[in-house]
Amino acid sequence: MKNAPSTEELKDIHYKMVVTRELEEVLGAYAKEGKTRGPIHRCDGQEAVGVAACAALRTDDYVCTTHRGHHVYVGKGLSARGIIAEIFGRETGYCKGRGGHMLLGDVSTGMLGGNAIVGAGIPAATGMALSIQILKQDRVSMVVFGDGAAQTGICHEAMNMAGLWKLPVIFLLENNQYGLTVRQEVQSPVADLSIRAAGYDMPGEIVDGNDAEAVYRAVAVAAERARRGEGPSLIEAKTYRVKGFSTSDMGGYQSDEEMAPWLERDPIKLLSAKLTALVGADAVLAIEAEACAEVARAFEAALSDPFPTFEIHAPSAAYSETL
Amino acid sequence: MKNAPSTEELKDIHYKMVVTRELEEVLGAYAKEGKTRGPIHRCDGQEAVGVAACAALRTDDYVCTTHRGHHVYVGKGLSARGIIAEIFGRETGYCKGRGGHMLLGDVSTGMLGGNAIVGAGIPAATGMALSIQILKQDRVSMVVFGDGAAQTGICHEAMNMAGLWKLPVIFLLENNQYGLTVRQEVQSPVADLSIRAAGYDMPGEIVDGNDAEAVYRAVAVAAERARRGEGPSLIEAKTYRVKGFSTSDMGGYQSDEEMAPWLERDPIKLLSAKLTALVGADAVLAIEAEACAEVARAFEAALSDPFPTFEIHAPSAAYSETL
Amino acid sequence: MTLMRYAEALNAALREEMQRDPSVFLFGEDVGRYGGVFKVSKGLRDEFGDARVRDTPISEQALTAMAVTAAMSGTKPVLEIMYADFLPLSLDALINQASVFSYLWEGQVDMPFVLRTQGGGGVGTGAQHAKSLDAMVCHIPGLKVVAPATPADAKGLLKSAIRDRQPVIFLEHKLLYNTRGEVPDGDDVLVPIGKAKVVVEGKHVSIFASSKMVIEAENAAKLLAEDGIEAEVIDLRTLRPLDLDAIRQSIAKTNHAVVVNEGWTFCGYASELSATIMEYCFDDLDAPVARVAMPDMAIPYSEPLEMAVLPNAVKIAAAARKALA
Amino acid sequence: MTLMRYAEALNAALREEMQRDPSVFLFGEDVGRYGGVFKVSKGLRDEFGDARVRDTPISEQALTAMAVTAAMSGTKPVLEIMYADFLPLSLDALINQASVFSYLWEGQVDMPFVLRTQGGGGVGTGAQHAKSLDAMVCHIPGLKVVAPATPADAKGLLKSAIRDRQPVIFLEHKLLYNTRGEVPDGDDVLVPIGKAKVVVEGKHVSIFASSKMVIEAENAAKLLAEDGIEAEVIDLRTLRPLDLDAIRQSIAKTNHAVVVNEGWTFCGYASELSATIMEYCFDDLDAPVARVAMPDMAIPYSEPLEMAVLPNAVKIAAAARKALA
Ligand SMILES: Cc1ncc(C[n+]2csc(CCOP(=O)(O)OP(=O)(O)O)c2C)c(N)n1
Ligand SMILES: Cc1ncc(C[n+]2csc(CCOP(=O)(O)OP(=O)(O)O)c2C)c(N)n1
Ligand SMILES: [Mg+2]
Ligand SMILES: [Mg+2]
Repeated sequence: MKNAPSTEELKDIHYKMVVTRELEEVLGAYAKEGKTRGPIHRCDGQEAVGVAACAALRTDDYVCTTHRGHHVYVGKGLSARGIIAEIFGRETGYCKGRGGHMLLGDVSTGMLGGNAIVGAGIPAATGMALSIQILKQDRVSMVVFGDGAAQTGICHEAMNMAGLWKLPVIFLLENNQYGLTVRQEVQSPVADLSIRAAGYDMPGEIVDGNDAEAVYRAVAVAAERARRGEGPSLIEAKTYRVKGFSTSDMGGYQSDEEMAPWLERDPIKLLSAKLTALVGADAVLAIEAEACAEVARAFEAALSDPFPTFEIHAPSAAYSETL
Repeated sequence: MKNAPSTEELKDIHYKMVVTRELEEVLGAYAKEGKTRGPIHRCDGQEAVGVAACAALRTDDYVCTTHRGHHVYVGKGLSARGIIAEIFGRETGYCKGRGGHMLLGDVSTGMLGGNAIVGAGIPAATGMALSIQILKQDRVSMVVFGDGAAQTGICHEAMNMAGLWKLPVIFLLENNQYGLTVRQEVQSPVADLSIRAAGYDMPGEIVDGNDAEAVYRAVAVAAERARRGEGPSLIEAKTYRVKGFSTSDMGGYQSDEEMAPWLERDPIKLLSAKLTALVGADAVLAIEAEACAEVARAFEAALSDPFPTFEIHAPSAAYSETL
Repeated sequence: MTLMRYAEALNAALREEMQRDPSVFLFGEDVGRYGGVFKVSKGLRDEFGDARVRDTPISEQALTAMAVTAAMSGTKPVLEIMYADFLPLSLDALINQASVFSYLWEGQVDMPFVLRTQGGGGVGTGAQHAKSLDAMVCHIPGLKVVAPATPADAKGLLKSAIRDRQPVIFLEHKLLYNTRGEVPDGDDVLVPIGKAKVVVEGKHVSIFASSKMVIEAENAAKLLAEDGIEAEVIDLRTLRPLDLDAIRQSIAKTNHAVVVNEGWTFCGYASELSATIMEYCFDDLDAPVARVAMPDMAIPYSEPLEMAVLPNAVKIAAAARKALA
Repeated sequence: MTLMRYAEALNAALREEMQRDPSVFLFGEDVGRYGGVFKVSKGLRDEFGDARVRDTPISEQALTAMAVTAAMSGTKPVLEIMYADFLPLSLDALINQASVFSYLWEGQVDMPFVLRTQGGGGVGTGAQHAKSLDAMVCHIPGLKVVAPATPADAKGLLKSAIRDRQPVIFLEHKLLYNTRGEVPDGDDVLVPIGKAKVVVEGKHVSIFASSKMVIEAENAAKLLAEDGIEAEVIDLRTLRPLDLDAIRQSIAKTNHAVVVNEGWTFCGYASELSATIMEYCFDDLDAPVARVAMPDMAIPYSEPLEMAVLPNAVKIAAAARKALA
């Protein structure tokens, strides 16, 4: 099938999805023990969206994501070590501990970056696409954003400009059915947010967000379109948030019945089955074991990394004398 | 035809359209002589939109408009005298000279009000509709806004909430084909902005904005729908801005060829012909003469009204001692 | 008197005012079903229904604009903006709508809305979820701004704010929600907007603070007391309009001032306090007013970095000592 | 030297920088075909094409956010926001994006963008089109803010701003566009950001101003001269980072200060100046710093009302006399 991932790519996607899952499981355990700081937003059950989407792009393509971006970070090629170090506020983190879990960025992999202002990634990616167009580069930019973010004003403004100027940007709407604690239908009167694409003269498509292959294909098609100068695309990946909003969420509003079918369709399970058919169970188990081992090593290293030391930030100074 | 204006209503609409036109012609003459202050935004050729839309509403319905709102002010029942006095900064103006041409408001007629922040009327009317719904009143609110305003983020946010909560609000998009100096297609990739209504689960309709009867009918239908609790509507009235952006516009970008067919379809000419068929030429001329006479009296009175005297605004005070 | 948490006091104020006046309604992200992420509106949707306690989409800009006009058309909206960091999204509605129309249409309409939000750092929420942007809202004519430090003031000021005919920006602090204090009983116990309160009496130096910084100021006073310095701590409670009388009285006695605010220093609220005090009390001052505020930089996430930037009791005490030196 | 209008000087700066560096591009409402409503970008679309001189929809919020990330990905955007009154729409991108990322991702990315806008009153544009919101942008760490008063500074500072690696907010004034002045020739004549300039020397009182208020201050100096008062007028030129040295030197000589800003008083830029001057020059001051700024209220439309609220030479002179009394 055109634009389908190769077996090697699928193996890489699987590896990264397991890294993401394992990273979050261990983080979750640390959080339970009170050993993390601030809220942590897990993307369990949504790994296929971030990892497979990034797999369909090149390293020098730009990607922006949300407060819930571990799968995107890992997908874009950031190391577990650097991510974990950042989350534990260490000097070796991607932002030297300045950013934390929600605000990771890494220019070398085009990951620019996490964003905890809901919706902010949308004009961010659009602005990068504008740069790409002006500099006539062979690049695309992509933003992964939530169903909640789709209701922000900047979403509308940015998509309108992207459609108007045919900017090389991919709008990947990760519809996990929840804003913070309320369901998507409490935030919008339309169930399929991708129908709005028509209002911006761009294609709007729905994909199964738990099917890594489907996500990869849709993003690959959109990226080709963008590189051809034909403009933006909106892809709505339907998925589900299985772990609540964040570590500070007291829960109680997601029912077991609602959750069950999604747990059944866990994206890692799905891809594992597919890959087992292609390369055999042993190979898949080996991938998963190596992924978990990398995460274990990363935690060990990151947790013994040093904390940064404080300095006034000179470029922000308000007086010339402190410059 | 259901929801069509009666002959009496058409006469009133015609009267008010002529008042608006005459008011702007005289204002234009004063502006040329340098006797006005700040920019004046004329709605010549668009009178049918504001006047006929307001005619389909009740006095206690709320209306918000833009920087280009003379037709809406007159349509909602504001007096030429009060409007002119405000524009000339007099104490007898609707805002005691504090507001000026762009910021007129009059609670007694539900006119709340002009707004010179592009797009601001959209959430404004939506907020009033929210009040109406909470207070369970038999009222609707309407906003007249431009094609330029349709690209603002608040337009999206407000329409989404209106659709979601089925608020009694009418979104009347006055598509005069220009933002400030650039055509609508330079601001949006879609020609018919009303297609976006689907993304908010509300009906979207295109009407001939130069046909007062068509505008009236569309607004009357939307108002009935809103009163029945069925929610908002988006009406796109296609029209054309014949006088340039404002008195500060140096022009040169609207071609005669582009303009000609619209001048041909001048809404006052169109309604005049229709009314002549209904009530005869003499009656129509009499309406027009009385409208012009009202405007002449209004200018005379307003221009001899006193200027306000300055006082510090106590409720804005920053220190308790000045309260 | 009842011992309550700050969040409970706010909840009680909302409940009482909603019972008292059917035109009061709440809206904001997650305020309904979940009761607010800080649980301030807990139980209110069950009691008052979902028309009056409304979960909203993530649309701060339009929500604020809607609060303005809902207030002009017969209701009394109480809007929750989840983090003060999102206030920039509200500013157009505050500056270009609320402020403008309350002057232009004065006499025609009242504008009784309350915008509640919470700011402040200390728990690793990062640069986009820990700011105090007091100065931004305090710059706007026509608005009142309050920032209570105790459960009693939280309740009494929120009730006053809801009853006020002008827009009131109500600034809470994420680290205050769980603090406890005695709150006077009674549905009509209000705390007036515009009145500061002396929380520690002293004669050597006046420390002006609000919100969580009042606690830091009180702790600073204890540190100073160890050196025999008697600091007077004034809880401003209202940031705008500022209680000039209270400021003058204290400075007349102490001749020294420290002003504290958790927002950035440059063009910050502490700068306004400093300028005002020096302008109005110049002859009474023996030393320049000392500002204790956030250094001018984004708030870092990592614990040692975040703790280094936040104003605290030790920094306040040091500033007081320097002023007295 | 060439005699130019302020708008022409800006136009020349844009043209030269666009010629010099192909990564510089302009965008904003009506900047292309029409050349900008104040004609600052006149002729540039013809010269550089519509990819680099781009008319935009009315979408200030996203435009500003896009300027931030375009700047992080290889271009140097110059965004025009038509009126400073619309800056609130840009603030989220400035506070929560530009400011945050320039700290967090320091060393990874530069952020060379310029946001040009114009503010100020005096010609009946009303409460939503006449404001000066200097304080709002000056509060934000990581940004530089300039506000030139003359054609020469307009050109030299805009060129510096475009070449700067940090975001620069460039504040123009609608009443300055038609003012004329000599502008040095040469493509590489820059005016450094962060340096104030003494425009009138004097020894009795220092008047600090920027943008159009410099003209008012110069006129105030003339009024004061009639009474034998020699005022020193300092054009700050850069509002952030503030040139503390220049301020200190002048105060050391005059011992009196008046600070002028066309924005609102409370939490305004004049308050910051006042606080800073009193904090750093307390011992040199013989009187409190006097603030001359907009009263705290929406700007009225009617001519006698608008003229009453605007700071001007007469008010500045009166403040100086009072400071010296
Ligand atoms: C502008 C803004 N408003 C509110 C919030 C608080 N908030 C953080 S995440 C969130 C829900 C986001 O929902 P969605 O976009 O669907 O992302 P998800 O959490 O489901 O991944 C909210 C309301 C915020 N961070 N930014
Ligand atoms: C937020 C904002 N941005 C820009 C402007 C400047 N401006 C005033 S009117 C206008 C064009 C508006 O176009 P449209 O909405 O179609 O209304 P029209 O003038 O055609 O009636 C612009 C850009 C403004 N007033 N407010
Ligand atoms: Mg979601
Ligand atoms: Mg238009």
